[in-house]
Amino acid sequence: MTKMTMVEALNLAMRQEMEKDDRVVVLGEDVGVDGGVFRVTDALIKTFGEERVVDTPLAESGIIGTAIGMAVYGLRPVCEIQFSGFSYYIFHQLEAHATRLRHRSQGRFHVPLVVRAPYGGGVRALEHHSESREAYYAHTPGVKMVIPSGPRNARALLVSAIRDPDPVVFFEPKALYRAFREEVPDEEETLPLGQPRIAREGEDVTIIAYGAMMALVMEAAEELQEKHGIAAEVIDLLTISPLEDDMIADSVKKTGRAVVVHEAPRSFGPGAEIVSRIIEKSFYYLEAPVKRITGYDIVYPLSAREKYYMPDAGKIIRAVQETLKA
Amino acid sequence: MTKMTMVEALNLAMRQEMEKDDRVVVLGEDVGVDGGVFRVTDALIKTFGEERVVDTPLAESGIIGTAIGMAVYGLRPVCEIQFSGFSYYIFHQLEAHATRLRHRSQGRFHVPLVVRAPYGGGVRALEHHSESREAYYAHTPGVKMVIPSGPRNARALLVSAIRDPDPVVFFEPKALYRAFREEVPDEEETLPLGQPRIAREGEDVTIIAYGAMMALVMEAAEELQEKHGIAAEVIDLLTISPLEDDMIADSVKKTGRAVVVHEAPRSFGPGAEIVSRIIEKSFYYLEAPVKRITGYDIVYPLSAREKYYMPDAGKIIRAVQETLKA
Amino acid sequence: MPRSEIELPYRVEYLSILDEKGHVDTALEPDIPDVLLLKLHKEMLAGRRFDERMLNLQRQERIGTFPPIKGQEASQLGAVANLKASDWMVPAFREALAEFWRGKPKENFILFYGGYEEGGAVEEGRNDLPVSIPVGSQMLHAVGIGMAIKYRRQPDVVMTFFGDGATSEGDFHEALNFAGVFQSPVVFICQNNQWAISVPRSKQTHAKTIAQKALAHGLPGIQVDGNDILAVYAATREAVERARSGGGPTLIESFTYRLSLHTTADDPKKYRSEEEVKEWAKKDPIPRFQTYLKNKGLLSDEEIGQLETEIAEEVQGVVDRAEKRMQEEVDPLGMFDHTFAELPPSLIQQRQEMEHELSLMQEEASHD
Amino acid sequence: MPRSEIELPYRVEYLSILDEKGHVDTALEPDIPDVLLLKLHKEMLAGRRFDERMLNLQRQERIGTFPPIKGQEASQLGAVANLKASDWMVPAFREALAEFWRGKPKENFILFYGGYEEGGAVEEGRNDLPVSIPVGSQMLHAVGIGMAIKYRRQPDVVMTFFGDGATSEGDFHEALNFAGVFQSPVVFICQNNQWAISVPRSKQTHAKTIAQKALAHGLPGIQVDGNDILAVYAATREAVERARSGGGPTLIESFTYRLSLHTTADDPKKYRSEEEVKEWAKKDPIPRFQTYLKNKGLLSDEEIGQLETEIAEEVQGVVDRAEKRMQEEVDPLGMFDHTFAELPPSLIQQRQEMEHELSLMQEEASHD
Ligand SMILES: Cc1ncc(C[n+]2csc(CCOP(=O)(O)OP(=O)(O)O)c2C)c(N)n1
Ligand SMILES: Cc1ncc(C[n+]2csc(CCOP(=O)(O)OP(=O)(O)O)c2C)c(N)n1
Ligand SMILES: [Mg+2]
Ligand SMILES: [Mg+2]
Repeated sequence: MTKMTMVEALNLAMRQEMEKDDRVVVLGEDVGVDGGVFRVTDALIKTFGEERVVDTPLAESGIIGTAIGMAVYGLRPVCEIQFSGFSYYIFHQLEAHATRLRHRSQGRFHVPLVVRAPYGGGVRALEHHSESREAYYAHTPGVKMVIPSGPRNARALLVSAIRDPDPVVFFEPKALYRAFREEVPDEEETLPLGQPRIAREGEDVTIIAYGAMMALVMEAAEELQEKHGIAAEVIDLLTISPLEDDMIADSVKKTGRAVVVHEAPRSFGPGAEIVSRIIEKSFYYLEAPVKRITGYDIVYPLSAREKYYMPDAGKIIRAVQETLKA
Repeated sequence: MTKMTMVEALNLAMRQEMEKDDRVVVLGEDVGVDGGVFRVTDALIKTFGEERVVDTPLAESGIIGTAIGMAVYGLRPVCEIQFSGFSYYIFHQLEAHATRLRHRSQGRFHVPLVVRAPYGGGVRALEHHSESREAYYAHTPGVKMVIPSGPRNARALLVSAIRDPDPVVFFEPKALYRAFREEVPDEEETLPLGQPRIAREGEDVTIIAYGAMMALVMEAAEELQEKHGIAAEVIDLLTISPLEDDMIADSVKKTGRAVVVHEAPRSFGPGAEIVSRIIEKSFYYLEAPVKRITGYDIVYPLSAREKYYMPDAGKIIRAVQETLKA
Repeated sequence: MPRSEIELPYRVEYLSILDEKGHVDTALEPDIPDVLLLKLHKEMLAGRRFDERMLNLQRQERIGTFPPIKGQEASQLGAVANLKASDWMVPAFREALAEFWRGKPKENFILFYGGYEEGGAVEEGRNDLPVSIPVGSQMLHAVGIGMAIKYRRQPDVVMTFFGDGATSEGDFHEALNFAGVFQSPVVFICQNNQWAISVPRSKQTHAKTIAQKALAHGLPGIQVDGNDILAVYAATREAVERARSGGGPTLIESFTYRLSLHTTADDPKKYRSEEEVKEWAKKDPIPRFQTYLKNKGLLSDEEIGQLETEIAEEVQGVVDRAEKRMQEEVDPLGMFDHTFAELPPSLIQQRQEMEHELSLMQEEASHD
Repeated sequence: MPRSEIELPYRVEYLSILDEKGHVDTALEPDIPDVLLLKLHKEMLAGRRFDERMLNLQRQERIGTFPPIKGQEASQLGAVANLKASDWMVPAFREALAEFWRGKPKENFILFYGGYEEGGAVEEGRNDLPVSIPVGSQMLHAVGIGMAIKYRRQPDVVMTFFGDGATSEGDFHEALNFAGVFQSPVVFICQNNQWAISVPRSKQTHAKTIAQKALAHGLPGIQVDGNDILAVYAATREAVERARSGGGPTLIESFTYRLSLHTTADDPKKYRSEEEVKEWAKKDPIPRFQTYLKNKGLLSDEEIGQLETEIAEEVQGVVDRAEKRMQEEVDPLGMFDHTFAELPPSLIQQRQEMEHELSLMQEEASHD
């Protein structure tokens, strides 16, 4: 066990998988010599060399397109897109090929690649560096969309993503990269994709969140308990898609109330699917409308205004209170 | 008044706008000499010449990227993407620039362009030619997402889209291109963007749909009335985003039950947002969970299986019946 | 402090060996074994006849829309004949003949364009990617496969096909650029058939040739007469050998012509003249190759006649087998296969929903 | 039936006029009026000092991360000085000096990197697009503007800037290709500063030069010493004149160096040697231009000293004004402005929600 930041934990995941499995290669812009602009691939090139830790030309479609070829051949490419805000350059390759080659070849080929990208706001970044658009990938058949919420699950999920036989988009909450440390076991640890976790048990309301929002939600849940005597159950999705909704349904059946939190724009965002699943599976248990605490349907603001854009503990607490009053 | 197919009506919209306003130019692959692979831009080049009806090189990002420049300069480019399944090639240009230049320049520039693309299934097409992924655009701030359901509203909405000062993605239900004719007035007609319509009044259940699904929904509604005595109110969204939800709320307050229909994959699809809006605005009136009749979360199948993938009147009728029993 | 020319390592060449009339430039004539020459001829002819028959089937609505290859037989076979079975091939959508050469069963073509995913299956052992429809996107996969081959120290090469239109897509350049930077063992074959649906080559790019696009990425590029199977073969052989021996990628522009429709949904009369098509029909790759073989004493008119009969029978057999398979009941639930290695719970649920729907449909049908 | 070279219309040249030591090739020396020479010098110097001051502000956390331009002053000004006010300019994100030359208030730079959208405002009359961060994407906008200019029969041209890294993006090629096909009056300026964050030019492409990438699209391409303001000016003038007179687009590779950080979040020591930086520091564009001006009798050391004082004061004034504006209360609701021409109902509702949130926050704050 070592206390690690999420950056270190992700680095460990790649390092250990590369040691174990020579099919695993890392590619992206500045992932080699520089170790990634956030240092997530730090020093991998020293251990594994230029052939396995590949500094690519500046072309995202090129990165994913070549990774698809490598994956088809039998490698396990882990691609870094420098910021999720630039992942739209890969959209056609992902949608048309990574997610479909298994189907198109009727099972002859599959595309076990991982697209890692830091996502989300709260770090006073430039334009395009704070977006949260996991819904695009979640709505795309044939790809899994994973978002960890802490160093330990980040490491375990990334290992699972690398081993997964199908493409995985892995968004890393950059606000949590160095926000806190957690014990991470030295020995191998995985977490199954497609399985949410109960981050906190409670009976009064269910809060569903993921990624960087988890820290705020946990803060809000503490305060709700301490100051207002409200016991919130918190579910951390971990895998956004394919969305496993039984745990949510069970929780809502118990609490009768739910609040969904994400930083992505509200409309047509991930929260909408969660609301719909709740309606489909636990409508008759619901005592109040499900609330969505989210980013707004606008361009993500620059740093002077971003704190007003982002959900925060206060907004979450107020939403829970309203839901309980309703 | 002339009886027109949707293809002819769309052609009329462009022709009349081009006659009226020399800022309007059309560009895309095969839109000129060939008149578009579906003939939507048929003969425009004869009237307006190569400068205004531009056959571009085969590069979607190039089409939108240059159209952004033209729009910033003051033109009103109407771009055709040959199939919506290839619109992912433009995603980064649309997300990063078309939707943001007004904001980024703080109002100095705006980007009045239209992206037209045929979308949807049911025409026995090849891979990538049947998708329905309006949710990607609907979730993107700064762009309007419009889908007509018949020749007359297609024409009126396209005129409004061309005149709109901001970018509009305009998906044309290719299954309806020549499916039926409607009277289309010779003189100018527009429909405001962002306004759904009640396609049929009823008290028992609200069905929300758009695009090619409208034909099926109307068929189902007739049969529900005739064979089962169920009066369905049908809402045709016309504009998917920004979604105007008051009409939906009012209807659900009246009927207490709702079914949403789209051909897009279900999860994280447009239906999820509609469900969420219903929950937010009319939860306490709901007597049954809202049902979603949609495509599945898989690769759209080739023609031998597509009829099993697509929603049809039977599925809609059964869903309504279940909703009423619930 | 000069204004001086920068010397570039590559010049763009044009290669032609066997002309329209069947005359051969013996100095450049590649050394192809007789059996291979005859096999190439048979496959060219078979490809032409199959294509004609497919057009027929489509017109009778027995299959859906498909892209004919008429005129591009030499351009495909001359290239792909240089590959070993262990090499890889990454086609676009107009390389049916190259796929057949590599071992794809012709039935699968009919199944695929008949609307059955099963026709897209790639048999174990055939190292080809399936048909790729999004224009320009597949060349990057070839480059990635080449990078993996290099990583695995294998002696294989990758060949990828695409059209003149595809060279306008950004992904084409990203592919050439990655191939250059990583010296990926790829042979890029641009089948410049002069048209991208209705857009002529001259409107596709201001460049004089497609071949010169290689210069942007520091690669050798060559233009060949794509209706001259000897030239295509010779240029490709050079490129394949270069790639195999670690010399990196090459771009070959195969200058050919689409004598038929873009797809069966297309009407070329809208955009090109009959004269142009007639002029190009004179450059048909098949007659000139037959003249060459006859002049070499390898082929007679009689043998051609026999071949035609043989091919006609083969094609009929293929059509029969394919139609039989298409008449068998399709399992609608098959559409859920191959989404993921394992169906996740939400898809299991959707599949069950569909099963339920199917049973209801059957019930209703039995009521009618 | 030959194997013959294809003649291409363009060769790639290299241009240098004023060398590192300040020696000038008088045969090539462009004819620039003295006032303009002096103005260029002043702006170069002012750009350098402003850049240094910004680094300072950033280190003190008074602004956020930004991309320094140190070393690229000649490369930007030599190019943009050829534009008229009615011409258009489409920058990437490392052209602050070009933007200032065009009239962007320096305060706005501080505001923008201080986190205020207001700093991105483009004043009426300045025909420049705002900063574009997604690499390689903005050149297409320039091509479209050029197409619109042509459609409107205007005598204007468009200049667009981008880095060496940007030339790997597919959009770069789509831009060159569209520009070629439509003969859009665009001057493409690639500031090849040898690095794209940590990736050196040599790993960005296997091509010997960036300039030769023009050949792929049938355009003229030229490489110039980007630290030589005379060469940049002369080559750009030629290109601007060609574009203005209907001769179409040109690609100019301005061979320069980023002497400073990629952005203030970057640590170049991780990927490049101090020696390399030192070598390039010797090629600094400012001293050699000063030598040239001194040799021409247009500038003295004393005048340089005066200029430095003047500039220092100007910069201080800019910083003061900007910080004053940043201290003023920001209106959070401003984030809803400029999403659409008119806010649709759903956004009006979200805006009201935020208003409500803000009032609650204020209430809570007043309780504390
Ligand atoms: C990205 C994309 N855009 C548009 C299309 C529609 N389309 C199919 S083939 C084609 C023309 C292709 O031309 P070319 O590359 O020359 O190949 P050819 O058809 O001549 O073999 C077009 C525009 C597509 N399949 N993919
Ligand atoms: C599409 C995209 N990918 C990645 C980035 C992150 N990024 C910002 S600048 C940069 C390097 C740009 O290099 P170059 O084009 O040479 O310009 P320079 O920074 O040297 O001026 C990268 C990778 C980005 N902004 N956009
Ligand atoms: Mg072609
Ligand atoms: Mg650079």
